[in-house]
Amino acid sequence: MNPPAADPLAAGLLERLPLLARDALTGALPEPWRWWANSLLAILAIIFVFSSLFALLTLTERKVLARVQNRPGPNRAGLPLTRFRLGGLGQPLADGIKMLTKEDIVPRGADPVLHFLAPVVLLALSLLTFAVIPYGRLLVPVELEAGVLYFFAAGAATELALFMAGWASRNKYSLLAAMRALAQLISYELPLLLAVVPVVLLAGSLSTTGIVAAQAGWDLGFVPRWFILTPWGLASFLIFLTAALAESNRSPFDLPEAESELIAGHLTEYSGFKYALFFMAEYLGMTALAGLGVTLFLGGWRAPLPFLDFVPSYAWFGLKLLALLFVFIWIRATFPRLRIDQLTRLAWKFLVPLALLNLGTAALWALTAGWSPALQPLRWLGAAALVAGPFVLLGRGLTAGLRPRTYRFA
Amino acid sequence: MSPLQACLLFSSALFSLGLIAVLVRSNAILVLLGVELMLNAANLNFIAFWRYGPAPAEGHGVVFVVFALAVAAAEAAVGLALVIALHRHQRNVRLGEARRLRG
Amino acid sequence: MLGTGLLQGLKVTARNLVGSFHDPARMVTTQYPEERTRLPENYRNFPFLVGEDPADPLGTLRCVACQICEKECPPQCIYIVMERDEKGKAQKRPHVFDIDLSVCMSCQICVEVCPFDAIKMDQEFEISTADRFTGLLRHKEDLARSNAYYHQLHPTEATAVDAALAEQKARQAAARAAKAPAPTPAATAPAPAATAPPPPAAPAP
Amino acid sequence: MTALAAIALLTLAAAAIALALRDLIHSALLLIASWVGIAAFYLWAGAEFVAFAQVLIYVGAISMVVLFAVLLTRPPTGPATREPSGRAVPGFLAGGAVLGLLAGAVLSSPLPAGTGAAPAFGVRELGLKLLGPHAGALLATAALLTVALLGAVVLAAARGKEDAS
Amino acid sequence: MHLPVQLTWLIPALPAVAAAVIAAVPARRPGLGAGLALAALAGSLILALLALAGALADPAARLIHTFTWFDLGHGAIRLGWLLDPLGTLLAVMVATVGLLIFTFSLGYLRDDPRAKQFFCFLSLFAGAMLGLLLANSLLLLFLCWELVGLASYLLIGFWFQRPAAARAARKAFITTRIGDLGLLLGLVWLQDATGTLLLFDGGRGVLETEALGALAGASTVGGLAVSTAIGLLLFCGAAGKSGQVPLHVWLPDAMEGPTPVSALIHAAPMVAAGVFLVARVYPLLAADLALASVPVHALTVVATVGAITALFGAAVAVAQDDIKRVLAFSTVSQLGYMMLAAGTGAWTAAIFHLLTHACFQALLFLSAGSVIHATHHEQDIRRLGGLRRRLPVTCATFTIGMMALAGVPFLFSGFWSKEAILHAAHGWSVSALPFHVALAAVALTAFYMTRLLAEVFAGAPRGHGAETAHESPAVMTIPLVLLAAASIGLGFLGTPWWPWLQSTLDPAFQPEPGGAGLMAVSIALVAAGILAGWSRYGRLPRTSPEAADPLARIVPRLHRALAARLGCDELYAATFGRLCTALAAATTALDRSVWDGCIRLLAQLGAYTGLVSRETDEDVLNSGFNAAGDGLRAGGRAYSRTQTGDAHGYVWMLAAGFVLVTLAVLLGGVR
Repeated sequence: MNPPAADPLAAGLLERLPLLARDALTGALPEPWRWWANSLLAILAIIFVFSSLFALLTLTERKVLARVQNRPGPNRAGLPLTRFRLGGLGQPLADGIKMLTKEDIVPRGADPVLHFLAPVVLLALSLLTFAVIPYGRLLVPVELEAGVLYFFAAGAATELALFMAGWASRNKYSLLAAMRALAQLISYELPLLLAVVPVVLLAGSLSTTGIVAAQAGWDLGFVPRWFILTPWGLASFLIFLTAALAESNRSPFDLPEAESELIAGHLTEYSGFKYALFFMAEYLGMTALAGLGVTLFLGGWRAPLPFLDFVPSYAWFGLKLLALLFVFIWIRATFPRLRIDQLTRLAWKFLVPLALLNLGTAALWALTAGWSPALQPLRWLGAAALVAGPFVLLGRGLTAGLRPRTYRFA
Repeated sequence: MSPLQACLLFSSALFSLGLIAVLVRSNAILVLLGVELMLNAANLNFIAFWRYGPAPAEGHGVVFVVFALAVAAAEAAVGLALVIALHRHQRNVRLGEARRLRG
Repeated sequence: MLGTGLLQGLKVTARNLVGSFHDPARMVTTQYPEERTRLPENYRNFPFLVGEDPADPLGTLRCVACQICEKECPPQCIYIVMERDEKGKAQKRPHVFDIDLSVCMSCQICVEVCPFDAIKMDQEFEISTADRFTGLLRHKEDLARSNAYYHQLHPTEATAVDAALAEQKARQAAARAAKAPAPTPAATAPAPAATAPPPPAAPAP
Repeated sequence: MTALAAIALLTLAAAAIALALRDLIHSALLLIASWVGIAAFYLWAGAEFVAFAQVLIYVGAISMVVLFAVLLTRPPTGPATREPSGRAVPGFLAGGAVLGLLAGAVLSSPLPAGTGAAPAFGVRELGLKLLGPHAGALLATAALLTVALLGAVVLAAARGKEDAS
Repeated sequence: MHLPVQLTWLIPALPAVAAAVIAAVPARRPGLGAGLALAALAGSLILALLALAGALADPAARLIHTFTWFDLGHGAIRLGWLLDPLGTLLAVMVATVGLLIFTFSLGYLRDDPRAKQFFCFLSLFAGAMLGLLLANSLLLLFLCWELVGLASYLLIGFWFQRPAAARAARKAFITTRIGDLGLLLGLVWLQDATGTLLLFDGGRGVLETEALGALAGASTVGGLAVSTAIGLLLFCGAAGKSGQVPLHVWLPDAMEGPTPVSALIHAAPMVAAGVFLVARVYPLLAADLALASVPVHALTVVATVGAITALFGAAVAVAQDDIKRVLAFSTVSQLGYMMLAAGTGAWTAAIFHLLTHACFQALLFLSAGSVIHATHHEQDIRRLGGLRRRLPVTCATFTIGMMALAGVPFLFSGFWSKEAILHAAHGWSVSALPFHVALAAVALTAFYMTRLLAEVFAGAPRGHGAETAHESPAVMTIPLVLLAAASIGLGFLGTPWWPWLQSTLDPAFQPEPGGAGLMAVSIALVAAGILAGWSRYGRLPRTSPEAADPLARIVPRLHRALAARLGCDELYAATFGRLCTALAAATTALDRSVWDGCIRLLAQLGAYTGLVSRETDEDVLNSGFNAAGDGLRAGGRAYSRTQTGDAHGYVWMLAAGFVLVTLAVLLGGVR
C-alpha cells in the first residue's frame, strides 16, 4: 500500500505493522518493480481480507437471524472430516464447496455472454470501491483527490451488472427484477449522494483521507468531532444508512429479489458458482458502503476516546465496520419488506427533500462555525430544530392516513 | 505526431462515428446515442487542448467539460423523454416516420 | 412520530437476540439426531398391517384382502391381490399387499374405511432411501406389525379397538351358539350375549 | 502514447460495433463500454474529477435512462427494425469525408507541442474556478438541469388527448 | 451573569418571532399558540432580568451597541440598543405584567375561536413594546412605537364584529397618529439639526452635551429654542400615546377591547410609552431650562398639560357608570400625574409612579375583568353590587388596587409614588398652580375609587349577572394575587427614606429634605375623599339600577357634564370632524369638475388623433405592408418545402454545410 503523506515513523509499532510486513516481503525488489509488487500485494490483501470477511459475514448473518428468532443457527459444519464443530464455523466452507460443485445452468435462449459477464462485472466493480477507503492511519490503498466521487462512480456501475443479469436471463421475473433494481438504485442514488454532500461541504474535501482528517480532535477534551455527533451529521448518517440499505438490496429494500413476488429476481436463472459470485458481490458492496459510512460519519479509523489512541487505527476501523454491518443485519432481522410504491415514495417524498433540507442545515452549520462559545447552544438548537422539524413534518406526510391495521377475517 | 494530434485524431474518429450513426441509423435512440458520442468527442477536444494548451492552470477545458457533462445529462433526459413520447404517438421509434413538422 | 415504531421493532429483535444467549427457555430447537422429542400419541404418518401374534405377525394378519382400502385410497398407492389356493378359491388373506410410500399422503382414509381394523398408522418417519424406484415400495412382509406394536404406539386407541373387536367376536359367538340348538326362545334374547364377559385381555406387550 | 492508442482503439471499436449492432440492448451496453473508455482517456490526461464525473453521469445515469427507454419502446413482437439500406452508403461516405477533413485539418495545423507533464489542476482548483469566475454559468446549468428534468418528466408522462383513442 | 448588549435584540425578538410563528400555527391548536406566546415572553423576561442585572451593576454606565441599518449617500442610518436602568427596569416591568396578563388571558379567552390571533397580536405588542424600551435610536424607537400602535389597533378591534369595537380601534389609531405626526416631525427636525438619531453614541448622540448645547443655542420663530420646539413635537407623540388632554379621547373608548387588552394598554405598557418617551428625552426637554430669554420652557408645557389631564381625568371618572370606563379615566388622570412629575423635573418620580401604577392599574383592570368574566360580561356598575361575598378573592385584590390608586398611606405603593410627585410639584419654582390641581385630583381620586368599590362590591346584587356570579378560575386569580402583592411591595423601592429607585435611575438624584407636612396634607385629602365617597355610596348602597346617582341629586348639571366627559368627543366632532368632511367634499368637487374635465379633454384629443392616424394607416401604409407580407408569405411557402420534417435530412444538410465551411476554411487559407 502507498503510504499517505503522514510520517509513517511517527506512528507506533503496531500502527506500522502492516507496512513493515509489506516491506519485508517486497523490500528486496528494485524500485519500479517494487511499486507494482506493493500494489499487487494491496489488492491481494483486500481480496483476501474482505473475502474472508464475506465468508464470516454470511455465517454471522445466519447466526444473528437465527438468534433473533430464538434458534441456534447453523452449528453443524466444523472442521472438515473431524468431529469438531466449532459452533458452525465451517459453514462458509461447506457452502462454498456446495456452490462450486453445483451444476451451472444457462437457460436456453439466454444471452450467454452477458449472462456470464454479469456476475463478473458486478464482483469486479464491487471490489473496485475498496480502493479508496482509508483502513488505518497509514493504510490507504489509493490516495485520490476525488476519492468519494470515485467510490460512487465505481458503485454506480453495479446497476448495470444487475440489469445485464436480469436481461440476459431471458426470464420475465428476472427482467422485472432488473427494471425494479434500476428504478430503486436510481431513486436511492440521489439521497445517498445528497447525504454525502454535507460531509464534503463541511470537510472541504472530496478525498476520503481528507474527510477523516476533518474529523480529528476532541470537543470538551473527550467528545470526538465525528460528523455523526452533529445534528446535520446524524440526519445525513440516517439518510445514508437508509439509502445504503436500498443500494445494497438489503432487507427491507430487497425488492429486486423479493422471493414472494419475483422468485429470486435477477438471480432466478443463476446457480452454482455464478450465484456465489453474485452473493459475494452483494456482500462486498454492502461492506464497502459500510466502510464508506464509517469513513464519512464515524470518524474513520479514529479512536472514540483520547486515551484509546494506543490501539492501532485499523483495529478501530474494523470494529466500527463490524458494528455497522451488525446494524445492517439487525435491521434485516427486524423489518418486513416494503412494497414498490412505498419504496419509491420513501425515496422521493421523504429522503430526497430531507437530504436537501439537511444540506441547507449543513450550510448553516458551516456559516455559523465562527460563532462564539456563548452562542454555540443557539447554533446547536437551531440546527437540531432544522433537522427535527422537517423530519417530523415529512414523516407525518409519509405516514398520513396509516393506522395500525385491524384484520377482520384473520 | 505529437500527443495532441493523436488526441485530436481520436476525437475526430469518434465524432465521425457518431455522425455516421446519426446519418445511417433510423432508430431514434441510436441517433440520440450518436449525438452523445459527438458530444463526447467535443469533450475529448476540450480535455486535450487543456492538457497540451498554453494555460492548463486556468483549467478552462476542465470547467467546460464539467458544464458539457451537465448539459449532456439534461440532453439525454429530454431526448429520451422525446423518444418515449414519439413511441406513444406512432408505436415505434423510427425517426423517418416522425414527419409531423413537415412544412 | 415516524421512526418510533421502527425503534420499537429493533428493540424487540434486540431483546430476542440477547435473550437467546442467557435464557435457554427461549430456544425452541431440538438437536435432532442426538436429542429427540417425544412424539405425541396421535402422531401418525404411514400405514402398517396389524397381525395378532407378536411372534409371527405376517402369518396372523387381520387383513382379509377385501380391497376396500385399495379402492378408497386417494393417491392409489395400495395394491392388493387376494390369496387363492390351488383351486382358485379365495382365501381371505392377501397374497400381495403393497404400499408405495413415495405416493402415500398419510391421509388415514385406509384406516377409516377398514372394517376389520387391519390397517393402522405407524409413527416411523426416518424412511429415507437412496433408491428412488423400489426403496419406498413396501410389501406386506415389511408392513406387518404385531398388535402389541400397535399398543405401543397408540395405547388408548388400540385398547378401544381391541374392546370393539372382542365385543364383536362375542356377539358372533353368541349368535352362533343361539343358532346351533335350533328353535329356542332364549335365542331371541341376545341380552346375555351383550353382557358377556370381556374378551380375553389384549396380548401383553 | 501506447496507453492512449490502446484506449482510443478500444473506445472506437466499442463505439463502432455498438452503432452497427441491431440489438439495441447490446449496443447500449457497448456504448457504455466506450464511455468508460473515454473516462479512461480523461484519467490518462490527468483530469481525475472529470473522469469520475463521466463515469458517474454516463454509466450511472444516462445509460440507465437509455436502457429504460429501450425497454419501454421495444416493438411488442417481431425482430428488430430493419434498416433501410439506401442511406448506408452515402452515410458512410459523408462520415468518411468529415473524418478526412478533420484529420487533414488536424495534421496540417501547427499545434503547440505542450509541456507533456500533467497540469496540477485538482479538485480544489476546479471548485474554486467553478464557484469563482464561473459561478454564474454554474447557476445557469443548475437551472437548465432542473428545467430539463421537469420537462422530461412532463414529456414522458404526458397523456395527450390524441392518445385517448 | 449579564446579558451582553449585543444580544439585546433577543428580548424583543423572542415575542416578535413568536407572533410570526403563532400566525403560522394551525387555528385548531390555540393552546399551542398561547403556550408559544407565554414561553417567548417568559424567555424575554429572563433575558430582561439578566439585562437589568447588567445595567444595575453600574447604573451610570450606559451599555450601547449600534449597527448600520443602511448607507445613504453621505452618512448612514444607524440603529442600536441601549441598556440602562430606565429601559431595562421598564422592560422587566413590561415583561412581568405582560406575562401575568398573558396568563390571565388564557382563562379569559378560553372559549374564543380567535384566541390564536389574540395571542399573536399580544406577542407582537410585547415585542414592539420591548423594542421601544431598549432602543438606542429614536428612529428604532419610532418604528417600535408605530408597531405598538398597530398592535393596539388590532387588539382594541379584536372583536371587530362589534361596530363599537371597530370604531374604537379606528379612533385610537387615528388619535394617536395625530400625536405621532408631531413625533415624526420632531424626529425629522432632529435628524436635520444634529445629523443623528442615536440617543447615546459616545458623545455624538442627541442626548449628549454637544448636541444639546447646539440645539438649545439655536433659536427659531418666536424666540423658541430649537430644543424646545423639537421637545414639544416629541411631546406631542407622548401625549397622544399617553392620552393627555386633548388627545385623551381614544383611551376610554379603547375599553371595547377584551379586558386583558385594557389592562395591557392602560396599565402598563402602552400608555407608559409616552411617559417613557418623556423620561427618555428628558435631557432634551430640559435643555432650555438654563435659558432665561425663551418665552416658554418645554417642561412648563409638559407640567401644565399633565396637571390639566390629572384633574380632568379624575373629575370625569367621578360620573362614569361603566366599571372599565371609570378605570380608564383614572388611568388618564394618573398619566397626567406622571407628566406633571416629569414636567416639574422629577422624571424619576414619574417613572416610579409609572411602575407602581402599572401594577395596581393592571391589578384593577384584571380584577374588573374577573368581575366582568364572573358576571357574564356585565360592565355597568349600576347593575353590579354585592359581589363581596361571591368573589372574595377578586374583592380583596380590587380593594388593594383601589387603595393603592387612591393613595392610602404607608402600606400601598401608590401612596409613595404619588407623594414623590406631589413633593416635586410643591417644589416647582415656576408655578404653584399644578401643585394645587394635583391636590384636588388626589381628593377626587380617593372619592371616585371609593364610589366604584362601593358600587361594585357593597350592598346587594342588582342584576342577573351579579346574582349568578362565581369566582373566576385559578388561572385568572393567581395573577391577581401576584399583582396585589406587587402593588403593595413595589412602593418601598422609593420611599423618601430610601429612594433606591430614584437614585438608581438618576445617579444625580438628591432627596430633598422635609415633606412631612406635605404628607399630612395629602393624607388628610385622601381621608376626606374616601370618607365622602363612603358617606355617599357605601353607607347607603344603591338599591336598584335605575336609582339616580347621589351626586346627580346634589349637582345635577355638573354631573351631567361630567358624565358626558365634558363634551370633548362632541367638540371634536363639531370642529375637526366637520372640517375634515368639508375638506373632503371640496376635494371631491374639485376632482369631479376640474380634473375630470381636463382628462376628458385630453381623451377627446386622443380620439381625434386616432381617427386621423387610422385613415392614413388604411389608405397609405397598409397597401405597402400588404405587398411586403404577400412577398414574405410566398418566400416562406417556398422555404417551407425544405422543411421535410425528416430529422435525417436536417443532419444531412448540417453535414453538408460543415463540409463546405471546413473546405472553405482549409482551401481559402483563412487562419
